[in-house]
Amino acid sequence: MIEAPKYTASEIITVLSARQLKDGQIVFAGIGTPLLAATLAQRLHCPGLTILFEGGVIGAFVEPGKLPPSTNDQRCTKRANMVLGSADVLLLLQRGYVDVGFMGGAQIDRYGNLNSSYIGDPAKPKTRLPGTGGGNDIASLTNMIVAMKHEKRRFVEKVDFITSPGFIRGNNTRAESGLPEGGMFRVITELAVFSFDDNSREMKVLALNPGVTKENLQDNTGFDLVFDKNVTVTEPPSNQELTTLRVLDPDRLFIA
Amino acid sequence: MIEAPKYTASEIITVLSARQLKDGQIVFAGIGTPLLAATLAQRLHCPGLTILFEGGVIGAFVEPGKLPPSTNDQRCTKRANMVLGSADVLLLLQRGYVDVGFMGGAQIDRYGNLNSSYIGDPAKPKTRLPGTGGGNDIASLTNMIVAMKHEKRRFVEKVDFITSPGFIRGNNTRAESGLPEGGMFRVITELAVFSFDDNSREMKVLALNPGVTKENLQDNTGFDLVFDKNVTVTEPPSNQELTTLRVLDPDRLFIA
Amino acid sequence: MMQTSANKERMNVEPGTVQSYEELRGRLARRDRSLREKVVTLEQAASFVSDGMSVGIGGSTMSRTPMALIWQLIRAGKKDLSCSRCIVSTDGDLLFGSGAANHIETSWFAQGILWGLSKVMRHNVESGACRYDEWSHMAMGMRYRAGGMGVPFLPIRSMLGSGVAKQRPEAKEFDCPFTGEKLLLVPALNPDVALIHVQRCDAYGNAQIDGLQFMDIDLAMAANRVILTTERIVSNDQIRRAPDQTKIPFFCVDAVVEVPYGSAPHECFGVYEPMMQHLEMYVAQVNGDPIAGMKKYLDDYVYGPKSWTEFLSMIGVGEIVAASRRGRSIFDD
Amino acid sequence: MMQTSANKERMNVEPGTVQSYEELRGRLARRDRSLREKVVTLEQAASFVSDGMSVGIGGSTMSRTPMALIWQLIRAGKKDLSCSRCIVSTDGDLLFGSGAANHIETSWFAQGILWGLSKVMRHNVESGACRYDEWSHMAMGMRYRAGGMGVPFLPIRSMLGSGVAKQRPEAKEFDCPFTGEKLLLVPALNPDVALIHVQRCDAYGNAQIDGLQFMDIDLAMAANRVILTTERIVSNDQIRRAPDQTKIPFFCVDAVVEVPYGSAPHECFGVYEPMMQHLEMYVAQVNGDPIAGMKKYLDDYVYGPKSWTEFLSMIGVGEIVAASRRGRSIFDD
Repeated sequence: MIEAPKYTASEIITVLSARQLKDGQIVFAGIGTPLLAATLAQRLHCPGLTILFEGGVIGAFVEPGKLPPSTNDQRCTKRANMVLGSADVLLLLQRGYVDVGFMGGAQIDRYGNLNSSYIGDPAKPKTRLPGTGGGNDIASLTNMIVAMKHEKRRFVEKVDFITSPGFIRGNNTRAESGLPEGGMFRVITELAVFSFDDNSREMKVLALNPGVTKENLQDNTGFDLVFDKNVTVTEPPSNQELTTLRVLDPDRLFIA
Repeated sequence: MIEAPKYTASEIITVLSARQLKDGQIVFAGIGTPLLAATLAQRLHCPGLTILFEGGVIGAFVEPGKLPPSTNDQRCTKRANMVLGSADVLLLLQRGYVDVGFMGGAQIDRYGNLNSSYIGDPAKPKTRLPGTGGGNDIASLTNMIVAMKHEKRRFVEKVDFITSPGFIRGNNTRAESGLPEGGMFRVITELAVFSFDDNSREMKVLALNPGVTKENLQDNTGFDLVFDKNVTVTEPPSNQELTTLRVLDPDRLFIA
Repeated sequence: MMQTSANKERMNVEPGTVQSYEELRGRLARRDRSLREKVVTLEQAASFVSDGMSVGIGGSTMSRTPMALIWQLIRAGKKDLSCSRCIVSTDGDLLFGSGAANHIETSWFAQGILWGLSKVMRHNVESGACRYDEWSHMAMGMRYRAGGMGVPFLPIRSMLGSGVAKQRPEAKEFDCPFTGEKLLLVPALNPDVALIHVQRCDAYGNAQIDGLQFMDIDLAMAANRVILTTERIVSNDQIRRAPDQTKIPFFCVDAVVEVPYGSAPHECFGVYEPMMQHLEMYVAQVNGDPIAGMKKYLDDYVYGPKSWTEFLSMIGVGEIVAASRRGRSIFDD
Repeated sequence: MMQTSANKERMNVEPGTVQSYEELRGRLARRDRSLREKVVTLEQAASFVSDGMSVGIGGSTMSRTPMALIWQLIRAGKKDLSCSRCIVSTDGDLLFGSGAANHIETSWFAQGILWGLSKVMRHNVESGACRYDEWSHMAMGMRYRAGGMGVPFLPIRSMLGSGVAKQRPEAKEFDCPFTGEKLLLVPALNPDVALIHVQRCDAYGNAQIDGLQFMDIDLAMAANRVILTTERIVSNDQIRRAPDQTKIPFFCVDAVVEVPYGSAPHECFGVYEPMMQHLEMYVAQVNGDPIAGMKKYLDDYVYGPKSWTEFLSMIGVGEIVAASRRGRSIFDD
């Protein structure tokens, strides 16, 4: 971005992610940006958004300034409709009660596969990453929104390891692997919003963020980008969106 | 029995059944005589007996004069340590937490198989009985005590239908059927106490009730009886046993 | 409109048939699972159930039976329902005796141990008019649980070797690939609709159940739609103050009906015990004559009253007060 | 004596290996499951755990972690433990960094999302000194659940197609005999011993857990023995007044230790939130140098203090009071 930004990368990712959510949806949210974006959506256009957390929570309203350090902390249960076992909340995904899974990503590829397990050869990794958590389950069982930082090393042709499956090798390979339901729906970065082609299942650019060019975007991406034929430019975060977000995270835990 | 009885058939069955229980055991008890006998045992020699009920109860102390009409009624939860789902209480049997399963029977055969489903041909039954309830699960998964009335039509060579498995066709057939654990331990009637041969798995007479002769017993049994080589005569119910029992069931719901 | 939508979801599959994952997910995707108020009348709730549907019934034996809803289904003239419940009591009598159901899957079916065999069950089953498919109690539980988990089966170690298993080829014997042990795989049960009575829930359907839970949580998760009746509707704020007491989440629930004493003459944990005088009258009458006795009971107590409250008044204030006093006493030391 | 008996039950089987039903039932039959008081000290409780055992850890991430017990296991010089937990935080660091454990099965292992990667985990795993077997979160849950149900596996629909599944041949792909669908069968996990921290239990081990349950109930049912630490021991009468709040029954439990603040510096629902100053100091130190930093932390905070209370005093009253105030505030409107 050329102009001095009015918002951080994390802020625009959070705001654009929140916009993807619709009132009345059941959203399974990971820690960090997803939790924050879903909570932001509740305070903007989705008062009836139901947020599920992996710790075993249905329908939480996280309090401003009291963001939990993980989705397994008591703060996640604030004003929840229900608290249940963590295996049981994950089973809701399998049964099909969840509309949207919403998580962050460390590395993603052209087909939306996510890697949060290994950098380098999994047999002898350069870096052992934390692992899947519920990410594999969420990505396997429901429609996914992924919010992540846009860097060339994170947007790769092929992930080193499929921790959380997207469309595997594209086309019908996800269903053939035993995952007939769900799949990648949106990827949100500070540069663009992506969807996936209905047939090839390749990631494609749906909209550019304000001030971002196709060339910028390609330069920061590790594979050849496909652009939707109607690529638009996203509306920048509004004052209301930014103000509300900053009230939620006054310590800038997740929007720094 | 020749003398005018000082107790009913149900009373002696209940008292002798209670005697089979040991303090500290975990007992899964059916409704009627088993519930009553287990509660009696708690008040006599087993203050630390833990009674489980199919409705989802661990460690109940049923109150005198408030016997529940089924094991799914709230009265079964009185002073319980835990109330849980009914599938979950049954799973305790499968995991192996239960020492003794304790139930009544409508029809039993030489190998301790119980029928509570059909009289006559199951395909076109003379009588459709209520069915297994948890009986099949209890009998399949733990060591069993069965308390029942002694009649020739109830003690048969071969049950019309195996609702709750005993030793199937004897010898190793129970384990071969997929039931390696548990099996019939005792059968208690108003005439005798039975166990099962360690090898053949045939029912055998362990002790005769007071006033009962081997001939009496055989006359009331639909198959040729095997007698343990040390058959004893059971001590009659004591005044304390009978008094305590009658306090528990003042309305004579289960001891008439 | 509700009727139409309900009909669209009607299954008409042979009991024991496992729904494919695609069908299951599709049905759930089409449900409106959003946070919305869904309070309806008993009459409206009954319109969610169509003839021929598979119906899962909550509670067990004489406890937390959704009696008001069953009563309403009979009044509305439902037919050919295929019902399931862990243990069936007089609810099954009424469903068979009225013609509302012609099939029940359960582990035990009589009125209650105190009363011996149900002549109504016997009459209907032995004559071939109705079908009673027997499973073990745990198998029923694991079938609902599989349904609630979104998997086609669960493995169990009971029923093996018994006549019960031989009668149920829908369950499959299986050699475990891990241990080589013999197991029984029981098929998932995902009823078209579940009927569940609870102590309290909010207008969205977040339900809190005190005391015995039976199989209601698994049943609610498994069913393709859920109708709750509740002793009282409380505020969502009240639910949110103790979210670890919520047992059924709102998005499983399609309709909420407030029906005080909605399990009468059965019990509702902590609120009332069974109304035994009414039950004893009922049992004597229908076991005395399972056709004429049942017809008279239905005429007098189901078709006759103008409302559920009028039915309660026929049970009588004396018995209701006494049952309530006993019900609440469970919380006494 | 305890040590000997514990050793007898030691398994030494390859992780992911399913115990046969005969072994499982045999182990359970040999446990004293009677209603008996089982209150012991932290030191005595640690003696229930032998080198090489498989250890299931309750709670998740920074919540209701049995930290006092882990701290005691390290002080007692345990070695070669094979641990499992749904999500691992600084507990895993300490277990690896001290040499108490050389293997962890979990779905996620770092200190917390706020702090990025755990250098301690990285150091130990990348060097090959320790092994981290990754499963999906739900798979961990279903493995404990299978173990608690007494079945050798449960079917799931996740992990398929991923690298996670490819690394775990212990899980088996399977064509469903009911629907023909592809499923993954995950093997039962029955740890030799489970360590679980609760808000309250009685002297027999009947435990009531407020708020988030995580996988503790399944873990308790699955394990071949269970050690509970508890914020407070209450009377059995108190438990029996609200039996529907009991989450773990006494007969699963082999030892009970009263340890106020037994999850510190992690949180215990409704009692205290995480003690973030201490955790931030810890993270900075061990991520700064996963060898020397960890050694210093262990020397100062694990081996150094004379007692758990002395460890708490090193966290400091100020932080403990503040964490308690935040912890209790979850019940505020």
